[in-house]
Amino acid sequence: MTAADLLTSEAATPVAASGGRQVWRRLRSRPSAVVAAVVLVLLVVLALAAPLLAALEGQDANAYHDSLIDSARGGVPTGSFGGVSADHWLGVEPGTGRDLFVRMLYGARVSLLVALGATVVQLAIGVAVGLAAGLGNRFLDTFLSRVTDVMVALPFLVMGIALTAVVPSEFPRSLLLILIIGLLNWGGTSRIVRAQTLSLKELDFVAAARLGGSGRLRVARRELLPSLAAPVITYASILLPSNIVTEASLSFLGVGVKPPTPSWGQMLSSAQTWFRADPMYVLLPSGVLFVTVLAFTVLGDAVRTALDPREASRLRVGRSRRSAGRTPRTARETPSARKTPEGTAS
Amino acid sequence: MTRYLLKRLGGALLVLLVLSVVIYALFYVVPGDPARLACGERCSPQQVAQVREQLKLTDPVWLQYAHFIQGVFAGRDYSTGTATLHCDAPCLGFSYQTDQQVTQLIVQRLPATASLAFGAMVVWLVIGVGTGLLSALRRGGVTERVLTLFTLAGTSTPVFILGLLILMVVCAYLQWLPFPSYVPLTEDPEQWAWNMLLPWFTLGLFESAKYARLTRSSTLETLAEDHIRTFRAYGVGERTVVGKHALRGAVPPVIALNALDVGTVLGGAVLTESLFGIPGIGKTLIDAVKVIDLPVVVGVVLVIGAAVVLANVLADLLYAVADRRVVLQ
Amino acid sequence: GPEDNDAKSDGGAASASGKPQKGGTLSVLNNEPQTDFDPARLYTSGGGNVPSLVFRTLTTRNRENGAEGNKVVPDLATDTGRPNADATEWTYTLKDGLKFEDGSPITTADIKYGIERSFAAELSGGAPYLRDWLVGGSTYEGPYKDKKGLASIETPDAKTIIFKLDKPEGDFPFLATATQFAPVPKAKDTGTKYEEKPVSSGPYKVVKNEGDGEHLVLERNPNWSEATDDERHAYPDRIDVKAGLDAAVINQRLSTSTGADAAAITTDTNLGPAELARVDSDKNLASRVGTGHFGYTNYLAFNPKVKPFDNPKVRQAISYAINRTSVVNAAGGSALAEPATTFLPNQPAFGYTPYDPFPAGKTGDPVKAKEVLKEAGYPKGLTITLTHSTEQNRETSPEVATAVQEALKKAGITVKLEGLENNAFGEARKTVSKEPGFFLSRWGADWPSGGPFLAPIFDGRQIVKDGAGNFNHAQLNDPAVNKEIDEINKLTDPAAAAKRWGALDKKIGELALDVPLFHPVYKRLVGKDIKNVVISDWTGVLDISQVSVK
Amino acid sequence: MSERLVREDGPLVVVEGLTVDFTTGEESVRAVDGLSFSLDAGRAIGLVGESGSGKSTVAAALLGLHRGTGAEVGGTVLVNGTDVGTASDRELRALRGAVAAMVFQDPLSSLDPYYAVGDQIAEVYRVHTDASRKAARARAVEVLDRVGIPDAARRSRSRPHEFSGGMRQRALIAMALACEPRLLIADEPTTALDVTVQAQILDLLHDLRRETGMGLLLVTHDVGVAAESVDEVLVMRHGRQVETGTVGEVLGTPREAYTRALLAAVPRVDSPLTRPSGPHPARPAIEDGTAHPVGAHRDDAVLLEAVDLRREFKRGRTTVAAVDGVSLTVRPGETLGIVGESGSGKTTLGRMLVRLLDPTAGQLRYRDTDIGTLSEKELRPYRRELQMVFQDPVSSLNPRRSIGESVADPLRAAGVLDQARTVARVRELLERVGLDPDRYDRYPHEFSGGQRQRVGIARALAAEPRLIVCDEPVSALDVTTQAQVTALLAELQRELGLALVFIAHDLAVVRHVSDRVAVMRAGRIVEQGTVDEVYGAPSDPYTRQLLAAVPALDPAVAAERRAARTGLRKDVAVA
Ligand SMILES: Nc1ncnc2c1ncn2[C@@H]1O[C@H](COP(=O)(O)OP(=O)(O)OP(=O)(O)O)[C@@H](O)[C@H]1O
Ligand SMILES: Nc1ncnc2c1ncn2[C@@H]1O[C@H](COP(=O)(O)OP(=O)(O)OP(=O)(O)O)[C@@H](O)[C@H]1O
Ligand SMILES: [Mg+2]
Ligand SMILES: [Mg+2]
Repeated sequence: MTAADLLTSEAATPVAASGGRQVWRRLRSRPSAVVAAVVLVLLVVLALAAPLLAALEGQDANAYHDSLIDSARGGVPTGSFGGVSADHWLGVEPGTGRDLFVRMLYGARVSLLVALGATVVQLAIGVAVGLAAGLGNRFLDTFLSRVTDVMVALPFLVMGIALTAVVPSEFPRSLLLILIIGLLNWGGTSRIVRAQTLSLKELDFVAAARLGGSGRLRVARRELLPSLAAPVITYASILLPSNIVTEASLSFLGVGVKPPTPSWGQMLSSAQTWFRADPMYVLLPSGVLFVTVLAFTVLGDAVRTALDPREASRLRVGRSRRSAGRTPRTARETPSARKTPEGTAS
Repeated sequence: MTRYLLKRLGGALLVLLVLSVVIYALFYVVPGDPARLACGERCSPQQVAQVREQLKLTDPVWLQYAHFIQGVFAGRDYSTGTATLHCDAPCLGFSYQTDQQVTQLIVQRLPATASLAFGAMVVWLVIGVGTGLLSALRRGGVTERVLTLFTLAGTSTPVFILGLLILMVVCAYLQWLPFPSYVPLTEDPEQWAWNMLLPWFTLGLFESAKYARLTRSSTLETLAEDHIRTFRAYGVGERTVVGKHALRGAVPPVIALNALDVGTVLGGAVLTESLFGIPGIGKTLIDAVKVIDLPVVVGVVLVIGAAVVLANVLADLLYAVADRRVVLQ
Repeated sequence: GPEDNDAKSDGGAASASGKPQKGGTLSVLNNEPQTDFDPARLYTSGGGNVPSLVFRTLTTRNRENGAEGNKVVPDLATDTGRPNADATEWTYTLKDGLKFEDGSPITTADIKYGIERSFAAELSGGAPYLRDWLVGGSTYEGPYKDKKGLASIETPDAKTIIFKLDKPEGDFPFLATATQFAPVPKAKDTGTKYEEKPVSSGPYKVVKNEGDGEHLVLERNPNWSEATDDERHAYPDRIDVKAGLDAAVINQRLSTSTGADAAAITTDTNLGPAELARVDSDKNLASRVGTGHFGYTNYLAFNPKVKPFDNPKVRQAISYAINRTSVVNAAGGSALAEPATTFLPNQPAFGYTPYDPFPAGKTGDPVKAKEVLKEAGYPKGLTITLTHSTEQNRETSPEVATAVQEALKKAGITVKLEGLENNAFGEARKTVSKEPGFFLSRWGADWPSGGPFLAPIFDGRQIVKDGAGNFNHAQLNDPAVNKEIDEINKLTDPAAAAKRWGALDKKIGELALDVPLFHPVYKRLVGKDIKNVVISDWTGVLDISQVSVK
Repeated sequence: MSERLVREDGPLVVVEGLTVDFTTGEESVRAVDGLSFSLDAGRAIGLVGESGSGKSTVAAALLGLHRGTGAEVGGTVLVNGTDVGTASDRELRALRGAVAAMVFQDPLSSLDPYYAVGDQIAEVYRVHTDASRKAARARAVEVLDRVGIPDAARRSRSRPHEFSGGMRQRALIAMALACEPRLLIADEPTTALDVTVQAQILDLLHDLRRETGMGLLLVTHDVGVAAESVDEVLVMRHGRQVETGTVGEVLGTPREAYTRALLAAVPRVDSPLTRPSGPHPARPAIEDGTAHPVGAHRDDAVLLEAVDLRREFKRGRTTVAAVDGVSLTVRPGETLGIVGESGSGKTTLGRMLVRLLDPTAGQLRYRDTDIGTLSEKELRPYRRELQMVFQDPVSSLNPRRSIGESVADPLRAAGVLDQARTVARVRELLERVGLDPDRYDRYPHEFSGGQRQRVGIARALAAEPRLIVCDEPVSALDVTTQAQVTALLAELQRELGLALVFIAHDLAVVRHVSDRVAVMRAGRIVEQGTVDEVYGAPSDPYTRQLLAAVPALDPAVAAERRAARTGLRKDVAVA
């Protein structure tokens, strides 16, 4: 055995799963993440299977049941617990007697679609603008940062109201909501991405890619995007639930989805005054919303943790390996680009 | 530093200008006739024409906008019918509906919204940062879960439901507090505080989950840093380590988020304001939007925009103070 | 007014018992701020609440519960007006001893000036009647531009005032209740700023007006004399109006009724269905609820210029198919809405004559509807669009639209909903060129008489061709109808007029130009210390001038 | 401090059969495996071993720092009579700092960036004494002064980022000294520092031990550092003890093969030049000391020439010239070494040479073209011919892309080869740098530092360059790995006729690989010449100081050097 052999044998690292698989494995090992994922999948399945389940219950989302409500008392459902019965598993809607179970299911379709769609739009624009600002020259950066400022400063509800008035009513409402929330609310994402990009682009692997002959686009796509995944996913897990609540607020202001289409937000906003007369009517959408938000939050946290290699080695006493080298870089590091959740424009 | 500030303020001015153009353009195409809305439902066409003339709505848009800009920088004259008055330089025009000066209107309404926003900010900082710290400390424990659920429940309930619930429980059911009704700070500070308590909590609770999450993760991040290990290795108690060293490191991102939120809250507190009858600019804005009272809309949007931009500049400054390593440029 | 029935409800509730006494502070919790406190800018039917404590007018409404409250009575004037033979000239004489809050005497010149001001473009907002009725009214531009004044109002002396009209108007005494008839001293006029500190002629004066009517404080006007005012009681010493509150919160506060809220009322907020469900199960609360009616109809409007609504059979089929039960439920249930089959409100003062030309029963008659539809040439059913507002007002709102949609589905009519933002909806509905074929609409009385109810809707001469201001949605221009309207307007006896209005309503109803849906009912909650609750059918609003807190 | 128990009886530290297991997920790692040793007061022991051998884990175990982290600790650890394993939290806190203090590996991050240095020291001091705030501050100033921070009273109010690396390390030592501990545990106290600063710190530790009589546990992977500062050495590998004994024994006459290998891998400034991979055919004239060793045998062409190169950075309102008028030439097939301390502008210069940075002034000629001013687009044809290997193997590879993809990147960007050929070429390259081509799809974190550096080299080679700038390619690696990487570079150069610019702060390493050497200081080249000229007869005092600061393996020589250093420091201070 030569000295060199003796020395290299240490270098053999234990066989570990590759990046994606490892993330998956780490996720699976967290029971809370699994439960959250199951809940979300279940919600999506329920939403997709709405027509089936409606047929199973034998109800339709829009049929009125005047006989199930007490017209003299403001249309409160006659049965107990908001009119829960064998025919109406979750009771009926005050004022109309429409079946709540089916409406909840169909509502999930709209709410989840709007929230997901809006989040995708927000992220797509936010990432594109943030990347461009972070990678572009001084002028482009300043320009895009100012545009982001304008977006952040635009009062969102006002724009929502104005836009729904301007856009012709034939335009599909869910899509409009997605666009309103998505197109107006990407400022936060873009700030995070810009800040991250600014700090990432200083890293040597970006320089190496440039030396290898990669242009800016290629660098953005191949080197930066993968590294942005973690912060972006974390942010998405905050955005998603807040988009559901935003949809509810827009409904409350009368710019939600078109009736008779139900959505959780629209249900919540019409349930506003009912919590004493018909608590069930309020509890249903609130409860479902809460569970959804909780699930997204838990899952988002878990994904972020799983994506973050530091989190995995959180318990290490000293990060000896990292600091074994000389790291004389701190003086140049501008921490404003680090750790900022929404990023600060500098 | 001064140069930095000048640069940022210049940028802010530009942002506001763009903002006003966007709003002007958007509301110009919104259906509905401001003159008719100002005149009343059953005005005759001639009367509407008179009102339109009087509001100068017959001018082309660009000219209307030019007048607006002129008002901002040089002031404008206006007539009350019986007299001609002057509206001094930062003149944002007059409400189509009430003929009130927009600047005056905002000066009247801003304190209420500011009281709401800043009080709520204290609440969300205290609850959010407190919860975040506690859950970072008791990571994985029952306390953390309960706190997380609590703040998440706050976030996932829209303000209009959360506020109503709080009112029902605190004022109607338990009767711990009378129903709040806004009292200006200048009139009676004590009453002001009592009456703002519930609005603060409603809005604060709604926002606090975000802060809890942020504080928690950034505290955990700081706790994993090497210098924390140093103090532990020197026998410094855990409470000092977390309360002093970890918290200090967790503060800057909270500042950044806060700056963003102050702006959002100024413009987005509409629902809270109308629920609690707080005569603030959020509500004014929505009411103005409904009747296409363009000068009011633009004025309020500009003020909110200015607040957002200033909050961001302030946050950057604070950030630099909090973290001396940051160089402002 | 047309539909700004922000004010609505009728007597009945007597909460705290005992004789009303003077003193105390009355709190008013309102949703809408009193942004206009200028008598020139207040709309006829909306001007009767808080402003009527400050502005006295030539005539006023009788402050009594229910139908009695539909009568006109003298206020500043000695009587309700003396017409000439064909009711084209009305003369009033002022009572003695009338004073403004500063002690100066009220003269007819002040009343004339007050009316003239309302013609100024700066002070727009009032009802169109003065402009339409007074000679030269349509071209007069107000005292700021036109210093000569309006010649058709004559003030031969400080006590007498004469109005000259273009055509006979038997309803003039009703019009004279409007706040435009309140005196305004010319020397104190500050144009658009007058509303900040209007000069009081009534029992209270404005001592505080903050946030453009968000917070008002009224205190006794020492120069008002009870002797000259038979209508207003003015029991409380002080009235504190807080506005800008959420409707749900107002009702919650009134029902909890603690602290100052025990002596609180609201003049613009009704109980909603959810609150009603609770009140009903709480005896204590139920005794504090007053019920009000206000002449008001919510209806489905057709534009017969648009296919397929040009076909009367189609309109009839829809009339047969309508399910008024679910529509009423959508409007808040049977306690808050009464099914309507006539266009005129169900009160004698309007000339209400019950009829139902296309009986749909309680829940609609889809069989008959299908039959009629077949006759119309649509044996396989038909698809139409219903336009409504996205504002949640339970009148032209999505809930009502969906209820209509569901009912028509049973008759084979597929309804597509088109929800427009409120302004867009208003503009579309009231502009002849943009008018949709089928939409939700509503109309409320400016005063309890058939005239202001039917004329704006069915008088062909009131069609506004350009711009958004048309309420004759059916664009009916039938010479016979027009002539009958003119004839009835000549009558100065309300009872005689009412009868003829009823007959006219029935005749128009048979044309199926609209489908009356429901008349709203208003439930108003008061604080537990409130006494002497009076709600007239004129406005349906709790009469603030009658309540006491002691 | 009266209540503190001072046990004069028995050894200061007794470690008996220490084991530490870390559990991550399902896997468990035994980082320390049955280690035993003891340390008497006033003595010093060195813990030596390559990266990952468990040194820091042992150091942490002495203070009970594994408690509450999920690590399993077995065996017994007695520090000053306290059983660290069974002591209560309170007892442990009393032990930490007051009896045994630790100086951490990384001075840059071991201080709280938000508080003044003096306050942090005072805080620690007050935990263990009932001193007043003021007294604690005074104590902080005192110890800062003791470790040689100039103007200690004023500097104690500075925050860590206002300190240089060496000062921070001193501040940490000052913190450790504040409570007059009986035992000082120094975990690689000098790895992050320049040779000159390293020498100062080691001298300081030496003096302190002599004066206060405290025990020292020095953790290091640098055998030279250990040789200078300790009495006994314990060589660790894979958590186990390989060999132990006095410094003289272990370093002079190592018993174990591993120890011998470790020692053999250490490059030295004073040993005869033995190239790790044998003689260099492309540089036959290297030993004769002529000014242009290569020129005589190959075409005289200069591959890359820098004339008066300058680069400024804006810092707020002031501008700093990181590189200040540097002229140099690189010929095909030769290696130019650049040495200098941290911040002297080496990286900036290196990056300019490959045009990752634009020069502020001066000329950069590559094969007759002035590439210093070309735009990014015009630069395209030359890009691939000038490559770089980066200092930090962690940040130079994208953690989220497989190493094969990273290496393939230049090939794909060129777009000449199809997918199959690209993969084949990458496998070839991986094999060439000594990596298993089957690990194409693996991610960087699955590789050791040395292996990652090889990946970096493979990526540079993929572009088929004519010149590679190696920016401290081995500073992040332990000695043994260092040796492998330098050998690989030399071999590649020989085979492919590459020109190399080899940047390092380690004089020994540079001497080992270069034909010519340039010494940089504050952005300028202070001395330039062949290896023999610069190392044999340095003309610049700064160069002489650098050379004197290099730790010697022989303890006797080390003592000699220590004396010489004191004199030189004065010289340079004057210059
Ligand atoms: N918290 C931890 N969790 C899992 N493994 C750990 C942890 N801390 C250390 N290790 C592992 O234990 C082994 C010894 O690590 P240690 O930090 O003691 O090495 P070292 O000899 O100090 O190395 P270096 O010279 O790089 O500082 C390594 O394999 C390391 O990966
Ligand atoms: N991007 C930059 N912005 C501002 N200053 C910089 C920048 N890059 C380098 N500097 C400064 O230029 C000087 C030289 O830096 P450089 O990185 O070239 O030194 P070095 O010799 O490579 O040091 P080390 O051995 O620590 O890597 C330092 O003072 C550094 O702070
Ligand atoms: Mg270590
Ligand atoms: Mg460097």
